[in-house]
Amino acid sequence: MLAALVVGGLLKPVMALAAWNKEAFAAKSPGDALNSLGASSTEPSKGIVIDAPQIAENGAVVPIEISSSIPNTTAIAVVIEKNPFPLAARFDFKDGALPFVKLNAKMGETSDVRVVATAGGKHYVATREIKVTIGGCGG
Amino acid sequence: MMRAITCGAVLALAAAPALAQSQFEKYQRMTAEGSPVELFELVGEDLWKKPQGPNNVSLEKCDLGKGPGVLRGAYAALPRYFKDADRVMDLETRLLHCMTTVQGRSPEEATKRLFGNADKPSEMEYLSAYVAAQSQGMKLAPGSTHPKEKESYELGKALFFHRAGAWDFSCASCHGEEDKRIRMSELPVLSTPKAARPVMATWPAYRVSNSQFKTMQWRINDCYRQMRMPEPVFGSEATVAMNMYLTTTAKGETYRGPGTKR
Amino acid sequence: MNRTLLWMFGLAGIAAFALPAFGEPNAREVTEVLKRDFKARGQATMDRVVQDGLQRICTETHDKPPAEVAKALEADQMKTIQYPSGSLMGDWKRAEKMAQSGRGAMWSDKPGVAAGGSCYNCHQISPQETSYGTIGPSLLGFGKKRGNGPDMQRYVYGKIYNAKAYSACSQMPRLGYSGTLTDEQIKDFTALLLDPASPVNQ
Amino acid sequence: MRATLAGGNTDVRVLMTHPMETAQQTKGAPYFIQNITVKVNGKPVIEGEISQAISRNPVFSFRLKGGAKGDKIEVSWLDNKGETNKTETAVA
Repeated sequence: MLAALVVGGLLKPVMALAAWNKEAFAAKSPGDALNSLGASSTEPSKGIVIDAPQIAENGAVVPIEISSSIPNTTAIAVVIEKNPFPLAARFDFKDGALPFVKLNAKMGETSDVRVVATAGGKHYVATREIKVTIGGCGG
Repeated sequence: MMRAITCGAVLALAAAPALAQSQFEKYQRMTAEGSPVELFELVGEDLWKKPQGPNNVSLEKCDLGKGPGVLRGAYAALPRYFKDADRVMDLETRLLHCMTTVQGRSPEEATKRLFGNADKPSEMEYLSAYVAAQSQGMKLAPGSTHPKEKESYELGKALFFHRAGAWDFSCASCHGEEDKRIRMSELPVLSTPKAARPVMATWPAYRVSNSQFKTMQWRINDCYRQMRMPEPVFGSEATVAMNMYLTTTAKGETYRGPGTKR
Repeated sequence: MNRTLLWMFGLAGIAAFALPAFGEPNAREVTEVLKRDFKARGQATMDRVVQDGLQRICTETHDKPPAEVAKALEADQMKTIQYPSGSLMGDWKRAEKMAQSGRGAMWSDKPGVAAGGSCYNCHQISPQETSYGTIGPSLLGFGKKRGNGPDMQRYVYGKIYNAKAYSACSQMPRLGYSGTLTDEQIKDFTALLLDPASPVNQ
Repeated sequence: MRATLAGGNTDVRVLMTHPMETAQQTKGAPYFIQNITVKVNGKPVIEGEISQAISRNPVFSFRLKGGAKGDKIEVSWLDNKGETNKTETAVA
């Protein structure tokens, strides 16, 4: 549909990209954010792996690597519970991509990081706590 | 220090110190893997090759010690004595020299913006990233034979232990004893090869705490700021001597920068 | 400060201490380099590169002056401590906040704005702050262990005012003597360590 | 951007230059990338939506199934002011 509009010149290619779930990203609680994503009910899964340091020396850059081994995972959402706007990112993985992403996130304070994976219309969840500390002056 | 305090948050850290340390190492490793340091190298390459100044020539005519335009291994052999300037220079000092001599730029113009910020890194920062990267895999071997090189090393060493300023600090106040930290950051004892080697092998560096690429001249400058001292002049003999002392202490280490720091 | 005394020790010191390897410039030569290669910026003025006698002796002995020199330096520094009249115990709550701040006396700090104590950079203090440095000793339970009588109050106030009066080449800044902290602030820090209600003593 | 074959898959690492400013930093007008698209030989394989909680100068790693030397990888992004950017590389 969108492709057709682009071809027809009704939308610039740029606009076709612009799906951004404003409601979910503006949500101020993890629950509201997940509701807006249609993922209000989730089931814990060991198939989601969150790799991150337990302690981050700086909250401005917290590396988080996420992968899902749940068959047919089509989406991954990253929720940083204590952030003012908890939803940090979500990704749709189409045919040709593996459900894997590594990113750097900002964390205002020590918090649980909740990852929700979508597979076969169901939502699975895993969490991991990351502590944020204060570093010194050097480097 | 202040910046870390304003952007850092707090902390129900019941972790044992050993665990904390292994997790900090993991943090360092993961941030290094996700570092944008290559972006700085790429822009630096463009600037290196860009004709500039009244002479409208690029820095490819600049001799960093291995001959005009030769970059491979040049950074790892600095600081060193340069006959044309009759003094010891580190990378940034030499680049500045080339901007004024080779490119014909005025010292005022070339030194106008030596330290950049997160929104706009400086030319010097980009160039340092690019030039330093061309020494990856080479052993640090600063000049050590010319009398002025020896003199520079001795001055740097004396500066390291020299106490002055409003708070009576020397470099050794923070970097003089094993197993100490400021807040949660480990402090390397930079007068020992063991500690100096990994540090000097990874500067210049991208600082994730403020998303900025930082040169060694900046590192020295900012230490003196926090030592409550007046400001060292960029490229002055004192700053080059400090760099010479630290690099000589780290000599033999394989260069693997530009690095990524907390 | 008794500069004459310090200069005398300084001069005697240079001759007596096993010192620098051939070629290493002495403290006075380094000071000349600093005068040439540094420039004033903001409140960090050039008088700061001029060492006082204590800084010079600590530099030339790598912070290990002979015992009798250390004793004389400490006695000399002790004379700089100015105790305010009245109680030395201020408000620990204000101090806890100031202990967190690393600001003050840098060229990047606005002159006239109250400095912090930089305390957590080097010391463990309140148990709930776990991002603390270790250059100085832990101060957890300080008052509980040592009591908070008048002598202890004088000691803590004095130590913060001028740490060198108790240990000549201590790495702790002379926070009162250097003009970094006000009397009121030092009183607050004294309470942080000694007040029974302070988190330090819980 | 780098795209390399590893263990039968293609690892993609992409760097973007962007301040990624939060509402707090800008006192109300956040400035950040919102959308990311990864394409292989012109076909979209990953669509991402991100927030101001992603760090400045974002770096992402993705993993694509299979792949062959020379495959064309394109990553494009769009920020909340409507500015776009893209980068391309061939799998090495």
